[in-house]
Amino acid sequence: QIKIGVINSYSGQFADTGAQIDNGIKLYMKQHGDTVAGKKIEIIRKDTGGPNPDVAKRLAQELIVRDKADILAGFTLTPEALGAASVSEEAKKLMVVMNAATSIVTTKSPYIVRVSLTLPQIADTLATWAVKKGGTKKAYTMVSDYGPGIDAEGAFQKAFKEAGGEIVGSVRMPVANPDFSAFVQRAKDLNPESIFVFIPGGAQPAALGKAFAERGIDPKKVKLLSTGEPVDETAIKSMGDLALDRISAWHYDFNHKSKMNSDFVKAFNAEYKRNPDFFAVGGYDGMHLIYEALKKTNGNADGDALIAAIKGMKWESPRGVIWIDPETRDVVQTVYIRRVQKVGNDIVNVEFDKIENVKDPVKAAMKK
Amino acid sequence: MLPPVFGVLFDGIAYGMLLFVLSVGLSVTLGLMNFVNLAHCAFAMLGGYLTATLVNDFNWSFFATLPLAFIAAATASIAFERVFYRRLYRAGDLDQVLLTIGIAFVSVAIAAYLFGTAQQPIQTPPLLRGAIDFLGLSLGKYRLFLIAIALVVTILLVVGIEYTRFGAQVRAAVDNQRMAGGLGINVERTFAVTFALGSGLAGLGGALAIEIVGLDPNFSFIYLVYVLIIVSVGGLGSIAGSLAAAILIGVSDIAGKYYFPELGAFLIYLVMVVILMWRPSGLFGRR
Amino acid sequence: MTEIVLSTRRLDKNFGSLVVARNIELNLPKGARYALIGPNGAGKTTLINLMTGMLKPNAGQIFLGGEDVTALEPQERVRRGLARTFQINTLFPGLNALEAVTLAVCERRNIAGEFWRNVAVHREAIEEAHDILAKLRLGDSCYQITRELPYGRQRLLEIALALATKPKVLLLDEPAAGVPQEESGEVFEAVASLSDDLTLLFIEHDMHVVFRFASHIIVLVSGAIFTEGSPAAIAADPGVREVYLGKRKHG
Amino acid sequence: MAEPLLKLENVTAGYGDAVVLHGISLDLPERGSLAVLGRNGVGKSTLLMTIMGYTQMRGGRVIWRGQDISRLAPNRRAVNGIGWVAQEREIFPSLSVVENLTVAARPGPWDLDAVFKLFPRLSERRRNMGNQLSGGEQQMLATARALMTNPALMLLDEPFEGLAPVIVDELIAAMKTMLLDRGIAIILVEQHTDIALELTAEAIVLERGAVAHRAPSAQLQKDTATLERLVGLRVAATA
Amino acid sequence: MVPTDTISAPQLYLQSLSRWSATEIAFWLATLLPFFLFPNYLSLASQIAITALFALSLDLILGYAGVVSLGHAAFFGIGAYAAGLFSKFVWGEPISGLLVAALLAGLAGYATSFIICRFRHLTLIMLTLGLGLLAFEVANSAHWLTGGSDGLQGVRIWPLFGIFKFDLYGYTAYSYSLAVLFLFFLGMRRLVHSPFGLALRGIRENLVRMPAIGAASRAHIRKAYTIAAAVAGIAGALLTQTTESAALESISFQRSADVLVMLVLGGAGRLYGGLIGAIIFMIARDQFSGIAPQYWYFWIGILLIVVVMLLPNGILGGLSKIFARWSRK
Ligand SMILES: Nc1ncnc2c1ncn2[C@@H]1O[C@H](COP(=O)(O)OP(=O)(O)OP(=O)(O)O)[C@@H](O)[C@H]1O
Ligand SMILES: Nc1ncnc2c1ncn2[C@@H]1O[C@H](COP(=O)(O)OP(=O)(O)OP(=O)(O)O)[C@@H](O)[C@H]1O
Ligand SMILES: [Mg+2]
Ligand SMILES: [Mg+2]
Repeated sequence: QIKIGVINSYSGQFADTGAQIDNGIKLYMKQHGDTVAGKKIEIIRKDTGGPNPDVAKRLAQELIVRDKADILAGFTLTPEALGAASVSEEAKKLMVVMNAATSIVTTKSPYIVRVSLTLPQIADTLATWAVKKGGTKKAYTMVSDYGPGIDAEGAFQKAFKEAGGEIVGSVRMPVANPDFSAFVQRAKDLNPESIFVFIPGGAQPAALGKAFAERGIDPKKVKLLSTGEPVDETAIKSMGDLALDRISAWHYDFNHKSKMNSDFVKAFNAEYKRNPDFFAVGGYDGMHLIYEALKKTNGNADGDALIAAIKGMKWESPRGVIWIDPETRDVVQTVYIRRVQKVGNDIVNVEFDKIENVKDPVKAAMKK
Repeated sequence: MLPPVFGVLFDGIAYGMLLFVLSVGLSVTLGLMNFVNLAHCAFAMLGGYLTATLVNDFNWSFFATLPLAFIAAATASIAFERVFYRRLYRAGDLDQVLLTIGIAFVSVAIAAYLFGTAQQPIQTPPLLRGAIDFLGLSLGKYRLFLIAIALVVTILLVVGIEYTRFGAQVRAAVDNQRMAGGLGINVERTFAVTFALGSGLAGLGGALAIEIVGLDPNFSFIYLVYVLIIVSVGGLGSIAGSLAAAILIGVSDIAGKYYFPELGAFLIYLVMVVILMWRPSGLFGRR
Repeated sequence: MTEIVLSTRRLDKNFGSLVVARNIELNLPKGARYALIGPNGAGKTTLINLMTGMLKPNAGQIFLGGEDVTALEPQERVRRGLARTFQINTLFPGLNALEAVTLAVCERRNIAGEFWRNVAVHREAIEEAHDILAKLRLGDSCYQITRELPYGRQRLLEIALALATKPKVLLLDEPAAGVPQEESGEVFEAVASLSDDLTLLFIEHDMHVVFRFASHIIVLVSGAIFTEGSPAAIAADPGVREVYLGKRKHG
Repeated sequence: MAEPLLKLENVTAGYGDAVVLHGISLDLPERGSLAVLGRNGVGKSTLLMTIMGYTQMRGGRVIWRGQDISRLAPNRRAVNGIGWVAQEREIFPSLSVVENLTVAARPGPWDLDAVFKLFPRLSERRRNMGNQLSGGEQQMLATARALMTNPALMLLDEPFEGLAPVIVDELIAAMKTMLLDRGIAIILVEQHTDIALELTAEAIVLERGAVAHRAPSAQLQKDTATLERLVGLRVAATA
Repeated sequence: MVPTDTISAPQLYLQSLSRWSATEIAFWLATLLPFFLFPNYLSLASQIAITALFALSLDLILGYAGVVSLGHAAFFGIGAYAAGLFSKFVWGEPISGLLVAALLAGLAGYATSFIICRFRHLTLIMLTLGLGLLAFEVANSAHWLTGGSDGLQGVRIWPLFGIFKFDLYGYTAYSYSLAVLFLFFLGMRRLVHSPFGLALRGIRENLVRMPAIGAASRAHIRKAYTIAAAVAGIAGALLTQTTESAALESISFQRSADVLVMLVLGGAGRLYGGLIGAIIFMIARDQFSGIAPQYWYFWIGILLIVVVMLLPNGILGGLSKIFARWSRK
């Protein structure tokens, strides 16, 4: 028997992220059975209630000490992953990060592997694409004033400038911010060619989108660039036509066209009455990684054995082919460039360009 | 063409109105009744989910759901009042805090169970979408709608509570329940009605807020701080005070974010701290 | 002439348009037993509030033992020997009488900031507190929580708290209201007997008490001193009769 | 015999577990007046509060116009015609003087004009908030407020406390008219025995929560020995 | 009842209030049980001890002086970051880290106490809330120092006394936290029964009367607030040291609110209120979220509601009332 301790934010502000990761995990187990290499897989869920590294660390300790967990997984938020990292190192247990997207996470313990994304991976790619192919040389950036936002801002600006673009201004917005009109007005005053946005998912994307529309910023004239969250499914739904023509770079959308994905989406919908998102796919791929690694080690859940097994592992995920960089244990994947469009009666993100085999640019730069 | 400062002013007032509709109910329960109702936003959430469900799943008109949001929250609150709140009117603030936080917790769990943890987007009617152009300013229609509602609610409440015998009875009962009862005031009924009114307004506020701040189970907690700020800055027991506070906070928040974005997150709290230090009982407070 | 311990100079106070103190000049000699009377709302309590610093005057000064205390905080004045009681009970509802008075004694002895030792080690302070309570016949109810004391006992506790500050000047705001007449006499006697040097100014509407204990009476009307004099002179003053005493027989 | 207005049958009551009143019985006819005397803490205020319904009844019954009201909520009792002036006045601080008066007013001969005539001082301070009044003004307001409910029975807990002698005179006169012309019954708790006995027809003296003596007021007034024994008052010496 | 005929009776009476009872001794002995009975729960136990210390510090100002604070986590957070930064930039010795944290949090408490002591009621609550939120925003924007929302990186704590390493099982963490908690509890117990404790209760009962008995209540409040801040700082430092992490959450409104709820749940104004509240709340949360990680707050909510309805004034307040009634019969 193998126990996987899943640490997530199941309650509080980030409850939905935890729920979706969980859905991904459950769906994978439903499809692939709960026995691998002759061992029964048991999931133990723990709730951190939010970005609490101390709680995450305690839960990780308890999972290992009390519940005798063999593998740690989950981690919606970077602080959670960072809190548990030292435990995985000390206990020599595989730790599968299914979301937390700050670059440094995987460097904190040799037993960490990430299957989700790193923010710079997206922001950097988008910036380069915007200058080279997107036809914009002047950008304004708007990000939420917290770790991931600052990360995204840094990555975007750096890559944008390196590609020959110019950053005309930037603003960091409070994390809890119900009204964006002032920030949008500021951006508008500078009349930029494009605006890059990073804000966490939830209620804000729609609010920001509506603020753009109210201020008369037309995505047809001013390119609105962003990562995936600001144009996620609920945001688009609530914005309606106002979302049309917004451009984003992201690694997964439920509209991705592939057989694997359409099966996945169908199964997911049947089970949970909603569409999967990148959290769900993170959970799903994380489980795949664990299953495959266990098959390779023949059910040996020892941390070193598992880590050796996952290095370089490559597989087809609903988002396309992804693989684990053996040096950084970080995910390498395709970044899609999408535009919000009307397809039939639905308003959805449509992929129209892609950049393959994107590694985390931060760790790549560090190596140089 | 009007200079941008008018735009900022308009946005600020409109933002203030959002805060106002969310908090005016608390201004009734906490301000008038002195009941520390931290479950306020739970009643708002109830209104919100009702509206979202009716609009999304039953294709109701958004406008038609608004009175229902009020009624539903008011009705639910009467039940709560009977079972829980009533027994705590005389208890200390701290017991009230504990009870209402408990209720808020439960509401979050129930909402998550019934509606899931995802956001509940709603599409407002076309009438309220987009903006109208006024001397070069683009005024969001929904914001104009909010301003109108806030003004109507304020006038109704000020007239209905602050200048009537009913209002005086509420205040009397809050000041001294024993004496109020001893004079023949039906304290229980007075409180129940006031409470239903406050919660109904919360429900209405919740329904109106979805368009701007969205709706998920955590709604019960996220806006609690803002709501408390408005009520305390306005002054306990004063509806007009809440309105003034909402405008002040809204305008200074928007203006701050526009002119000094670095201070964005600080400003609302700074304004509150400064005002409360200058006028401890709030702008219009009488106690 | 004896030494003046408390005096006011041209004290003015108004609430909006309502004048509650108008050019008040007051001199309390050491050991005096002064009564302050006047119609309801004349400004008697306000005057006490001004003298003790609970209200700030619009103009004028207050001297305590020759020192100008107008700008001092209330507790500073208490520490200089100016104590008061409240017309409407202002007690510590959740403490018992012993604790409350012990607290006042500790404050006076400057040990109330001591957080590293048990109160019980301060035997003298506790006994002093208990003595005061016993003198006011609160000895047996001193372990009862204040909230549950009958009103009359609470009135006595008001006085006990003031006494615990060992005042030189004591301002009593209707101390006997709610206490049976005979007992109120005893209260006054107990207070007066504490020390010959204690200067007393009391507000009272019970003329039995006033005429029995006051050596001098000040009549306040509409915020200004109407007249003052010996009890006999005041009792006979037709003006005072008309505005305050009424037709009944007093004293 | 006519139905008494108020009748207490063997009432035992107190606060929580503490029993303060022990087996009190009394009755008060329509338009009657009763003085309640006794030392501090014997339970005079508790008796009034029990009639209002604010204590825990342990036994006995309170009967109002023939109906058992022992279980009736205080506000129902007030509406039925019992007015209460509490010992600590309990003015509503966040209401103005006028609001204090009108908040629970019920129609009848006592209206704003009437009470302002009785207490002109209140009329001068009509815009003040309840907590911006002098002690005596609050006392007037407490009495006036109870009058505004136009009760059939007034429970008065030391209503003269803190009032200037002239006002006391006027209030006494007003109470006499109240009793004689308006037909309001009163139960008066008072430390000033002479005033209490002058105003009332009957008197009871409480001792440790029980009725120790009962007599017509006029008779008790002369019975200095009993008064001295039970109330502790040397009437002759001080009056 | 205490006899009143001997002179020292009142003194005896006051002394009797501070006597150790058998229940108390049993309580503290029971805190050792986790070592034997639940060795797998030691890290939880250590976080409970830390939270209990935090609640104890809040009790001093809230329960005793009536100063309701919704921003107490500011001091907890200052302590947490102080200890973290100290270990990162100076050295990782834990005891000195605690002292530094106490000093910094105490200083911050002292500075803000000048504002706090001038207000009451809702105004005070909102001011503490505002100051707490401002502290949070400062910590968030001082990204370069605090690590912002990712939390502080690079906290390394040396073994306690150079011997006891902070182990995975939490033996050291719990022993250390429990010892610190007990020490400060003893101090608190002293304080509560001291003249100063009496003065604080006086302030809680009637602030208006205090100046009239010559009390400088503001100075008292400032002092209590400073002490409470320092103790909260120590609690924060303990959390950092036992988990080798410090995060924004330690300064958040949520933490302020949680500790308030725990204290009220246990019974404010009672020495053991914070401790009992922290124990019950945290164990309940752990157990409920073990059962249903997504819905545990449903059960917590029910717990709070039930406690308020059945045991007003917190668990201890309610129990003591029931006990008093029962013993009177
Ligand atoms: N805060 C205030 N604002 C406005 N008016 C006030 C305030 N406090 C007191 N007053 C008014 O000031 C006047 C004087 O009040 P004060 O309490 O000094 O009277 P007093 O002489 O003590 O009367 P009493 O004998 O009834 O106690 C009163 O008419 C009262 O209504
Ligand atoms: N809230 C209370 N809880 C418990 N006991 C109380 C409470 N209020 C009063 N008592 C007790 O009830 C008894 C009677 O008090 P009550 O106030 O009725 O006396 P009283 O005759 O009105 O005295 P006074 O002349 O001082 O007004 C006293 O022993 C008192 O201690
Ligand atoms: Mg007075
Ligand atoms: Mg009484």
